[in-house]
Amino acid sequence: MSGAAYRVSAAAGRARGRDEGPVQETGEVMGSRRVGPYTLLDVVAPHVAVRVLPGQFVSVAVDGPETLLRRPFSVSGISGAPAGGGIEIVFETLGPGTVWLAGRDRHDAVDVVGPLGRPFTAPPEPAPCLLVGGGYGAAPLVLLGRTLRERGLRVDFLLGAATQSRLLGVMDAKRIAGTTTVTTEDGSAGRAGIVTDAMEDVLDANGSGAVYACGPMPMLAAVSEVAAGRGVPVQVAVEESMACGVGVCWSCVVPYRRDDGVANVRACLDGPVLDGARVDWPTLRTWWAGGAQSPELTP
Amino acid sequence: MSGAAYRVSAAAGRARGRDEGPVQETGEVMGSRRVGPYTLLDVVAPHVAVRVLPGQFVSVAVDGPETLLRRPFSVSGISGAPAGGGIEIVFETLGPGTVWLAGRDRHDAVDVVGPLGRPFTAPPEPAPCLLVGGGYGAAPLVLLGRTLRERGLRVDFLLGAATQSRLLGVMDAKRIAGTTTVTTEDGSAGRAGIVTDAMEDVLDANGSGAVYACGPMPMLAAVSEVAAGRGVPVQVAVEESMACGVGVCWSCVVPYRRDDGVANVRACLDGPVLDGARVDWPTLRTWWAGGAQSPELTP
Amino acid sequence: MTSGSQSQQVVDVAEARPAGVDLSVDLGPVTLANPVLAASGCFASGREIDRFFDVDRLGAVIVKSLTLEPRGGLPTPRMAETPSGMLNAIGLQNPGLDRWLAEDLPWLLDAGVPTIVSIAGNTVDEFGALARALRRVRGPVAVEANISCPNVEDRDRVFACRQDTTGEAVRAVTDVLHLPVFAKLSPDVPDIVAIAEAARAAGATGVSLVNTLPGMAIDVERRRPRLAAVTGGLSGPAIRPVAVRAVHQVHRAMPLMPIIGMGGVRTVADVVELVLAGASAVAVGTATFVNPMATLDLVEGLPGWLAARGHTSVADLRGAVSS
Amino acid sequence: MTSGSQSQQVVDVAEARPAGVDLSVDLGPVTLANPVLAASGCFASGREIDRFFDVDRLGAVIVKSLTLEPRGGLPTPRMAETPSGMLNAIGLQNPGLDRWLAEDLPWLLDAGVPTIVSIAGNTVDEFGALARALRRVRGPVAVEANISCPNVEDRDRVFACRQDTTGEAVRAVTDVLHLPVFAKLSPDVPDIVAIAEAARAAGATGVSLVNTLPGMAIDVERRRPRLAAVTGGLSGPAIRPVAVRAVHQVHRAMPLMPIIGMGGVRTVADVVELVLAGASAVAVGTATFVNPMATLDLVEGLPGWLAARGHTSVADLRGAVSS
Ligand SMILES: Cc1cc2nc3c(=O)[nH]c(=O)nc-3n(C[C@H](O)[C@H](O)[C@H](O)COP(=O)(O)OP(=O)(O)OC[C@H]3O[C@@H](n4cnc5c(N)ncnc54)[C@H](O)[C@@H]3O)c2cc1C
Ligand SMILES: Cc1cc2nc3c(=O)[nH]c(=O)nc-3n(C[C@H](O)[C@H](O)[C@H](O)COP(=O)(O)OP(=O)(O)OC[C@H]3O[C@@H](n4cnc5c(N)ncnc54)[C@H](O)[C@@H]3O)c2cc1C
Ligand SMILES: Cc1cc2nc3c(=O)[nH]c(=O)nc-3n(C[C@H](O)[C@H](O)[C@H](O)COP(=O)(O)O)c2cc1C
Ligand SMILES: Cc1cc2nc3c(=O)[nH]c(=O)nc-3n(C[C@H](O)[C@H](O)[C@H](O)COP(=O)(O)O)c2cc1C
Ligand code: FES
Ligand code: FES
Repeated sequence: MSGAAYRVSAAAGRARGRDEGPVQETGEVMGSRRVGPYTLLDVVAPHVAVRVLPGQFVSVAVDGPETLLRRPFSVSGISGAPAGGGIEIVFETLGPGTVWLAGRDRHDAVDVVGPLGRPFTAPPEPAPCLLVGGGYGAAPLVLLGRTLRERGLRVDFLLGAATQSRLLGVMDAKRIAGTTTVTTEDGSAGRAGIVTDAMEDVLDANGSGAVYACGPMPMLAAVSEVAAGRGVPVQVAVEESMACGVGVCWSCVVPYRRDDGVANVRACLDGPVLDGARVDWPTLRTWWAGGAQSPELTP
Repeated sequence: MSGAAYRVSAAAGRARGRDEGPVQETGEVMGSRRVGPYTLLDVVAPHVAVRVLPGQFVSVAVDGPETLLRRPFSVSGISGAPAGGGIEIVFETLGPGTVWLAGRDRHDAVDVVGPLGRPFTAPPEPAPCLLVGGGYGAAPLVLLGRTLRERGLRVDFLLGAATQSRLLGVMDAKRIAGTTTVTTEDGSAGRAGIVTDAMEDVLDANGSGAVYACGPMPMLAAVSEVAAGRGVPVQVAVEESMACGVGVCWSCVVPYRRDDGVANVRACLDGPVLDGARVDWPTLRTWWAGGAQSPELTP
Repeated sequence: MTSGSQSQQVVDVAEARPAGVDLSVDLGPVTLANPVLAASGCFASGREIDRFFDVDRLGAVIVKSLTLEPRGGLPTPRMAETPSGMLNAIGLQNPGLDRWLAEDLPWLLDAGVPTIVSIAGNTVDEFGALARALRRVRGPVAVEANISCPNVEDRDRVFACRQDTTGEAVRAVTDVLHLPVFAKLSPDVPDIVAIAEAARAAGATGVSLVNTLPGMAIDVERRRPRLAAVTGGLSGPAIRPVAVRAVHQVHRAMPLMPIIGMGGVRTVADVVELVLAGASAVAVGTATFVNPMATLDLVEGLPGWLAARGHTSVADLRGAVSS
Repeated sequence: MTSGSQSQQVVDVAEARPAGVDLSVDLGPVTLANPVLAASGCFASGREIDRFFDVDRLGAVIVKSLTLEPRGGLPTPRMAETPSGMLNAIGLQNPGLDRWLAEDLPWLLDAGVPTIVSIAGNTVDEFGALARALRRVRGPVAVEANISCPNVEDRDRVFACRQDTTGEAVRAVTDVLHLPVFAKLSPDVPDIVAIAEAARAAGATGVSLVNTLPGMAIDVERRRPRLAAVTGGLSGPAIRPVAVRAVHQVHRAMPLMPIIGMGGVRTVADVVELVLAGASAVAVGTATFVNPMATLDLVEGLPGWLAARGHTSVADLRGAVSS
């Protein structure tokens, strides 16, 4: 079951929704290519493309036996002119949904809902920005980097992955960035280690006044803590398993310090971009360890 | 969910099973064409093809959201040489399974189990044979007609459908048969009416000594009663909704007079070809009318 | 509905509304413009989906179950996909009845959305307290008492698993409220009719059938439950046959009692299936996750489906399955 | 096994059996060569599937439930496909215990197939009579008492819906038989652990979890139930989360009691999921309809799956989900 299965129109660029905010659109695949272990899919979906901002995501209906729910992906790029505009997503093939998506050919229809969630925001005062990506987490950062550059801000990249082939966006980063630092856990490229091993040095070198991060949640926790430790504002794009992506199921929550207490906020609606200094990483770590119940939270 | 989804090999002609009896084989589509409202699919499946006899069927794994079970289809023809042999099926697109099958292209893999069930048998004494088909029920009769002709028997065809476009196999019948009589309910081709309206005349004209029928169950009931009324042996290929097709679920039963009483026999294993004079049509009619419970039956 | 963004983009599957098809349905004393409702817990505050379409197009919205105190809910992962279904263990995260009354209800009423308030208590007394808090509230058309939630006074077994606890919880609500009350039942009981009868006897106007089925899934690679809470509720098309059966059984036993049917509805034919089984109205949960436009698609698709088959009223089809 | 047709055609997915993976499992006193069983009612006499492969490759075959008298079963249609599942209403068509003992059991024993005899009574007395008829029968390794069938003495509600009727039916069997007895339970009860405890207290060696869920589907075009019997049992992948949950709950409560797990198993990962939840062995029903080779595929695929993850014994994984 999927939206696509009972959607009537396969014509690109027909959207359902309002003039503002997210729409549901039957997009058309313009191309697909391999990038190391990832697949980059270019989908013509002009109503989504014209609305999307860096850090937002789309949710895509996938077909196939036993799959039911949409799959969320960060928008990694905008292709074509806005009028016939496309969106790019980059993903790893993990399970049935991404396998199905990776098998889409040019002109195939894909049902997209987006743009979803809150985007990254520019620093309130102009400042050099450090963009920290882990694995496919680099996807939204390239789009963000371009936007920040357009605003005349200095951008530096720090990209990490388990091994060289899993690094994403290094070439794009080099085109945009003042400096691009790479780490791999196995040392196959750049500095051996994880991004936070390099982060203090990179911050020192560039005097960054804002950190943006996307990648695995434990990485976001570590990056947030390093940034917060230095008093540098940090925005993180979190990832939680999502049933709806549009804010109605409450499956995707992240414990978050608000002025009135810690609340479980929805990653898909209040995020995915959150203030890394306000995410309640200690509680999240107990969740990842299993066992622990939710603390008493403000709803 | 379907067998195809977790079958590893897509190479044609690899079968799993025994030297005799049905096998499971990943076939390869050689071609597909429209025949009026029907689709004819030619599938290379040599292990099935070499075993199949007229009246037997195959069950095909279909893919797609929410479909679970295989779909049964009569084998309507054998294509190619036995060594690279293919089977043909002709079907109407009704629901998700047949829609999926109709969308298969050349070289696509389809997972086939067959041949299944008991075939038609030649008359014990040489005699002219009347083959009565309704709608896509003509499918197995063409194959049967050819086989009977090869044995030197005279074959006559009586083919009916609701309207001209739904007649199947008329051209093939004309090539094989002594006479081919056509009926349509709306009179758009041949005699106006249903096959049994013409059946007495056709029997009189050709002196048929054996009747073979395939088509909707109410038609089989009527044909069986006409034949039985004249003391002509009649074999019918019945159709019941089937979960397994291989005799293990008992969903496909037909009440049938055996020497020791009426038993619910399995259409997929003891049929689909049954002695039309032994099928308990009165009980079936109460079933079709809904409401009625099964009579006390011998198991 | 929300200012300035009324206009719809090109709508590709909207069918022209055939003249002469009456979609209105009655839930006891309440008449709804159409039988398509949003199911509790699957539509948040209403504003989220109003970003896609005017949610006053729906027959009604059943809001997420509200408790006396705010609830933060359970840790993540809170959901897991299963064959044609999903498991959820949200833990009734909600702002609490008071804050909902202050912050969310006014928006729904302003937008003209027929609102059914779902309430969930830990104890019979809590159901009473929730009902009392709703007593002077104007606007909602009905209350759904979610009695398929754990009863802390009965080893955390759900109220709806027994006739006596069903009756007590429902009575606590119907005793103080004048609004129609629907008791939301759990399908995993041996005799759903007996439970529905107990709800009815305790003053419920009708019942809502069905809540999710208890289920579990395991990540076999990590050998961990897929849900932080270990077990959760199964919803989606997988459970539709269970919902159809429950609605049919209860409708046969009490043909006059209104029933809100739900469980796995996705297509117009699924809506009709539940109506034929005996549902007065049909709520849609998981399908909204799959497609935010799902409920609107059903509202727009239903008249054409009915008209094509010569039906002039959806209410006429209620319970019209032969058997 | 059947004469002259032992040789297999090219087998495309058989994995070489990795050395050193122990597939054997215990069902109480009985040791089976592997944990993959055929579920009752989904494998007929055994001969039908033996046309595809040697059925003695399976851990055991649980035969279709046998009654005292032969049964003709229900009218057709007896099955309906549903999302990731199917409904069936066969009505326990079977030749009766006597004829099965005379005609089918000898073949199974001859073929070397470990056989579990499933019996179903209309009354407690019938369970006793079935057990007595099995008393002197040599060959079967265990008995499965299908107590999730209707009890004509209790308004046709299934025995397994209450602790007392569960206990009585099981006791009627365990009192006369020395074979291990597994009570087959229905999942749609509010407290499956209590029912399993009642079966255990009545002398059952273990339990089989789960039977089908009651369900219904309607042909919306013809406004008729899709099953002649109106309602039927839901099986297949759709119900797997319910089975995993039931097995997990019962195993947590009674970790030493053997459990035959079943419900929606299709892949090797599904077998492992039920074992992690607490199943000692896993029975496969609907998947055999989808693919006659399904059970063999699981027997052949399991060692490779385990070896690839460094496991040397399937029994070690029993109940090994963290939580
Ligand atoms: C806001 C957001 C943005 C995302 N952006 C990207 C992206 O740009 N590129 C990309 O490759 N992926 C991205 N993901 C993750 C992506 O959605 C999942 O990889 C995808 O849904 C897996 O679907 P599947 O059917 O292939 O695998 P499934 O069978 O659903 O899952 C396969 C494996 O991945 C795990 N998994 C599934 N969903 C998630 C998730 N949300 N987070 C972590 N693990 C998960 C499962 O537990 C399982 O082990 C994003 C997720 C979110 C929530
Ligand atoms: C032994 C046998 C041989 C068959 N041979 C052929 C054939 O040669 N050509 C052909 O077109 N069809 C044949 N059929 C019927 C064919 O199997 C069904 O049309 C097919 O399964 C429909 O699948 P679906 O997913 O497209 O539709 P579904 O959604 O499964 O069904 C669509 C509609 O068809 C009805 N239907 C489904 N299965 C059957 C059935 N077995 N009998 C009657 N109605 C059914 C359903 O009730 C529904 O109304 C045969 C059936 C059997 C049992
Ligand atoms: C994520 C989620 C949250 C739910 N929350 C509630 C709830 O708060 N109260 C309630 O009565 N039902 C709740 N339900 C149950 C639904 O209202 C509905 O009964 C069930 O999901 C079956 O319908 P569906 O298959 O259309 O989703 C929830 C279901 C889901 C999937
Ligand atoms: C067609 C069919 C017939 C069945 N007959 C029986 C039966 O006679 N006795 C029994 O105990 N269970 C019977 N069952 C239930 C299965 O043994 C099994 O418990 C259930 O189908 C869940 O497993 P599955 O999802 O793998 O099919 C039957 C199931 C089906 C689908
Ligand atoms: S995914 Fe549903 S609320 Fe976020
Ligand atoms: S279809 Fe299963 S026994 Fe015939």
